[in-house]
Amino acid sequence: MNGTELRQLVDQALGVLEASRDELRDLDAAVGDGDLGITVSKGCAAVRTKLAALDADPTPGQVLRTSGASFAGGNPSTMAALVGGALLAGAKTVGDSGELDRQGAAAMLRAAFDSIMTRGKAQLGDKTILDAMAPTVDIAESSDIPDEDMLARMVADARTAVEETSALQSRRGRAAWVGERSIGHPDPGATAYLRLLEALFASARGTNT
Amino acid sequence: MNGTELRQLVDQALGVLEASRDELRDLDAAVGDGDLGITVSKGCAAVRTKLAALDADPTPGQVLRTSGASFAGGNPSTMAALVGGALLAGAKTVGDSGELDRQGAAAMLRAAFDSIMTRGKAQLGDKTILDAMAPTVDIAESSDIPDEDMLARMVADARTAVEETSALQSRRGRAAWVGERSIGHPDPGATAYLRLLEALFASARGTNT
Amino acid sequence: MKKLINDPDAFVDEVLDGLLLAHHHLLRSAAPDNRALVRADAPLDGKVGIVTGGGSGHLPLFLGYVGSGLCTGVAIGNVFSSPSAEQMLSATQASSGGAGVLYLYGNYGGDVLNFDLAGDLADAEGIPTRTVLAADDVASAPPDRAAERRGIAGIFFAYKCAGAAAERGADLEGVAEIAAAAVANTRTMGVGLSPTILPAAGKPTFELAAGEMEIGIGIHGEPGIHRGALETADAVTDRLVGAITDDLELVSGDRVAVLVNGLGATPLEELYVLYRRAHALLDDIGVEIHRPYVGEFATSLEMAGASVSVIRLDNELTQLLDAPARSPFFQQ
Amino acid sequence: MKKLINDPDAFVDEVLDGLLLAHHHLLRSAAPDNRALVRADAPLDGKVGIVTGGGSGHLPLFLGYVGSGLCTGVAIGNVFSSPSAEQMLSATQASSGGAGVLYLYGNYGGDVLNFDLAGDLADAEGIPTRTVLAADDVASAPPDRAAERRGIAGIFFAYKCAGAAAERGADLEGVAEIAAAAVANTRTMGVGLSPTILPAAGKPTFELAAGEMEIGIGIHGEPGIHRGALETADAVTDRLVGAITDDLELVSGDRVAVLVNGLGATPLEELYVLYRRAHALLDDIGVEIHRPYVGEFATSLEMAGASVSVIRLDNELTQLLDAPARSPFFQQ
Ligand SMILES: Nc1ncnc2c1ncn2[C@@H]1O[C@H](COP(=O)(O)OP(=O)(O)O)[C@@H](O)[C@H]1O
Ligand SMILES: Nc1ncnc2c1ncn2[C@@H]1O[C@H](COP(=O)(O)OP(=O)(O)O)[C@@H](O)[C@H]1O
Ligand SMILES: [Mg+2]
Ligand SMILES: [Mg+2]
Ligand SMILES: [Mg+2]
Ligand SMILES: [Mg+2]
Repeated sequence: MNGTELRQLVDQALGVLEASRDELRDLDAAVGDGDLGITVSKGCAAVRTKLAALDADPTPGQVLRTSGASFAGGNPSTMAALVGGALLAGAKTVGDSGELDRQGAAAMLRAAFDSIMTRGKAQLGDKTILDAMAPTVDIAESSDIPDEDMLARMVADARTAVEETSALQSRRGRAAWVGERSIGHPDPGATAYLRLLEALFASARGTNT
Repeated sequence: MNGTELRQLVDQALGVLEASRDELRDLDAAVGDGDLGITVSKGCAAVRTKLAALDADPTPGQVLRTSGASFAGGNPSTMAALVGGALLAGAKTVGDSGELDRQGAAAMLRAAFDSIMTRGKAQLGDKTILDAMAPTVDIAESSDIPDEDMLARMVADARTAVEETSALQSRRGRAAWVGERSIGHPDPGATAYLRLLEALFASARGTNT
Repeated sequence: MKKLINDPDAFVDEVLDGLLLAHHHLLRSAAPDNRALVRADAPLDGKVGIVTGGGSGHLPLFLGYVGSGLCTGVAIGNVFSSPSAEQMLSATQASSGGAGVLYLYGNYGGDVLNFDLAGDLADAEGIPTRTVLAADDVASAPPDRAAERRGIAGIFFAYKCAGAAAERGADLEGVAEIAAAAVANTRTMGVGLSPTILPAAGKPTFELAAGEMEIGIGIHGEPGIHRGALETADAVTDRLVGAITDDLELVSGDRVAVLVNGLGATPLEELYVLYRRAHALLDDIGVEIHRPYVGEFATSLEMAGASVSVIRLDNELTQLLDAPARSPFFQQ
Repeated sequence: MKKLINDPDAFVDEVLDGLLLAHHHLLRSAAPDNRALVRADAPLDGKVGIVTGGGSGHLPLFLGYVGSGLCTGVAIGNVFSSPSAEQMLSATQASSGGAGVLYLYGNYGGDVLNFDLAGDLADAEGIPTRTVLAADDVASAPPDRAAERRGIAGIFFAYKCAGAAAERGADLEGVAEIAAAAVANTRTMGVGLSPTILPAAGKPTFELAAGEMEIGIGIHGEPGIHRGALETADAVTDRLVGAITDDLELVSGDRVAVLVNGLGATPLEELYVLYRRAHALLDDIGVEIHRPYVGEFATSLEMAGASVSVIRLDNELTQLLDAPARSPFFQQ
């Protein structure tokens, strides 16, 4: 996939993701402060505006860098800073290459995951976006899974992982203050990641057919 | 009636009047600030406390003076200041005499009425307590009406007068600010005066039988 | 009733207890029931005293304006009720430095009747008094009956100017003239978005449906001149400032001070949204804003809403407004 | 939604417009989007800068504490959201007088992540930074996880002391140490009686039934440690002060300052009822109240409720707390 294709895919997917605004607001309101809906909708809008302003034929790295920087500033928050930083870290692994292949995508996702883990000082099981990301990084890296199945498998495993966060107690961010009352609610950040994957999947399928 | 009898009558009547608190609050809330209920209940309580603390065998003038001073301070407000001042003015006409007769009562009521008119700068028809008082002063002064009918006639005419205030627009006090919206509501101060007369009537009847 | 109180009947007394514990360096009680307070250094020998007063529930009004360069003393009533003449007399006595006392308060029937009585009592004790009533609420009566208007947040300007005049040694006539000039040049109009609940009554003093506003509301919830659907902050500010500039007949070249006041529950943030628009409107007609004040200056317990006040300034009022002042609630 | 606003999405920008129009003598913008402000005389040559920041909706927090003897600059986020690292960097650059910059703000994930990033960017420009986080909310984590606690109204004391230290010329380490000492000796606990409504979301951030209170609530409506029927002001104060004195391990002879803070809709009168009780409780255990502060210092839009903060003072913190300070929102 070249940079122009990536830009188009991201643009379409974020257009779909914006529809999750109210759901994410409500999930975040249940255990946090309810701003995740705004973070996602403003972040998506900021990314789409900046991507549209890029020169023709951007590199995949440029698309990711631009996405990260603009998502971080759209509606600054925990999620915005973590995801923005993660995209910047991912962009670094991609470098200046003109194509993003499966291996490149996997390396990028791993770097993004590591960036969130490092900066957020979180562990798996702390009930964060990391719990939804972890299985999907493994899928991207697994050579057993064919390229054309990758996104579908990621969506499926992320969905299971999000469901499993319901049983966990939040140990990071605002939701940690809710303590035991966080149990029974899925993690909003993990859900946001799932919705992003679903949007990418739908857009990729739409683009390919 | 001597001072002890007057004290007992006032004490009993104010006990009855206290039950009008919520009605007066609601009436005052409709066109003013809703504090008339408190003014009457606190004022009555203050008067009763101070009357009870008077020496044995007070003069009627002492009873009225004490009532005026303590009603004015109970819950200071327009009504408290006007009625308190009116009772003090009335007490002056009674002087040191040991008995309050029909003529004395009439003079006292006239002085009270004049005091409110002067200090409140109000005219008849301005929709105030004066509208309910005016016919009752006339009754007290009319030698055609026998003593034993006086209170009953005062209650009847005050009731009619209060009903008639509904059609008027308030021109004094807080209710004047409501302008035309005051039309349709009876005047709270006039109603308070009616309830006082009713309480005096009931108490006097109770005392006499 | 979402109130942090104990016995509603003890409410005002407990407020005063807390206040005297917190601010004993600046305020002292001048009556056994604490219903009269004066600045700690009162009386000021040879200077005119200024006594104000009114019902509770409006903090920082009224007692918050007792301090240097402001009022000398205050009489404190129950929530939304006048203090008694006796309490006013106590404040008067403790504020009298031998040069007379100005009664400066808002135009409410109960307060007027009681202050008049207090003035009679003070006179009998050889303390001369003058009275100036704040009557700045444009919405409460038309211009031809301006003397009947209620006093609301704009009284702050009269306190500030008269207080500065007294502090610099003006005599009773002089201080009264300044207060009267401030009042004559001040207009206020407010908007209410929710009612007030009296601690003792436990019920809202009036009804306002969700999504409704009352333009011209008084600080006890007195009805205004227009009730309708809530509008944008800009549209509301246009109404308030429009009524004020019309009534004051402000023209290009005039110099003013502006006060955007919160009624209680409205966040400070929103007051700045109003100030932004008020500033633009005055700027548009060529009026110079000498000083802005934004915050809570005269509240109505937990009422949501705001008011805008404007005072037209001549050179003397400007100087007096700029003078230093200090109370536990206001400092400049 | 009883709010005096225009377009919810323009809310914070309009607030800042109004603020800069009103207070241009004291504050100036340090970014094209006005999301970084500094005191008008910044940077102060050779002095440590103090930069704070956080979400909007808490006025006078955070920008209200930018002024002499207080912070140098602030980065301003949307309502209840962190500012961006870029905005923080702008505030940092405009606050840097060559002696380094202290980041002093409340412990919230989004703010920490963004300030850390801003610190990296500042470092790359040769501006050394240190970070001290306010974490005074006793209710937000037990003592063994005290570093995870939220920062709420008690941050005022850290601003006041660190600001005075910077003003008198302490170096970056010194200012950071003072800020850390203030934080280490400060505890706060709050009570909420009604929720907050975000202008952009238009819905309450949490539900609280009529007649219920939440003890230990955060200033974004984060849940506390006890939800139940509303109690008297004295009973509520007992809970708040009790938790604070326990956690601070206050003993007879200690000297403290106390801050009773309104969360937005609660009348100032009620805050004095709380202060009265807090004063009595501290008095009872022999703790000396050096200075009381009562008012709105850190709000949560129109939330009804209050908080109590206590700082234990040694001689140095006492001196710094007593030093003069001035911003458009705080003066001493
Ligand atoms: N320290 C952390 N490390 C990793 N993820 C975190 C951390 N803190 C919060 N998150 C994720 O961020 C989500 C909340 O994001 P957001 O609403 O932006 O937070 P806030 O409102 O506190 O700024 C959580 O659901 C969680 O998935
Ligand atoms: N100037 C006046 N002269 C005579 N009566 C008045 C005057 N102003 C008000 N009143 C009477 O007082 C009543 C209201 O009393 P009150 O509730 O104590 O007033 P407030 O709450 O304004 O102090 C009115 O219903 C009217 O009867
Ligand atoms: Mg959130
Ligand atoms: Mg009334
Ligand atoms: Mg308030
Ligand atoms: Mg407020």
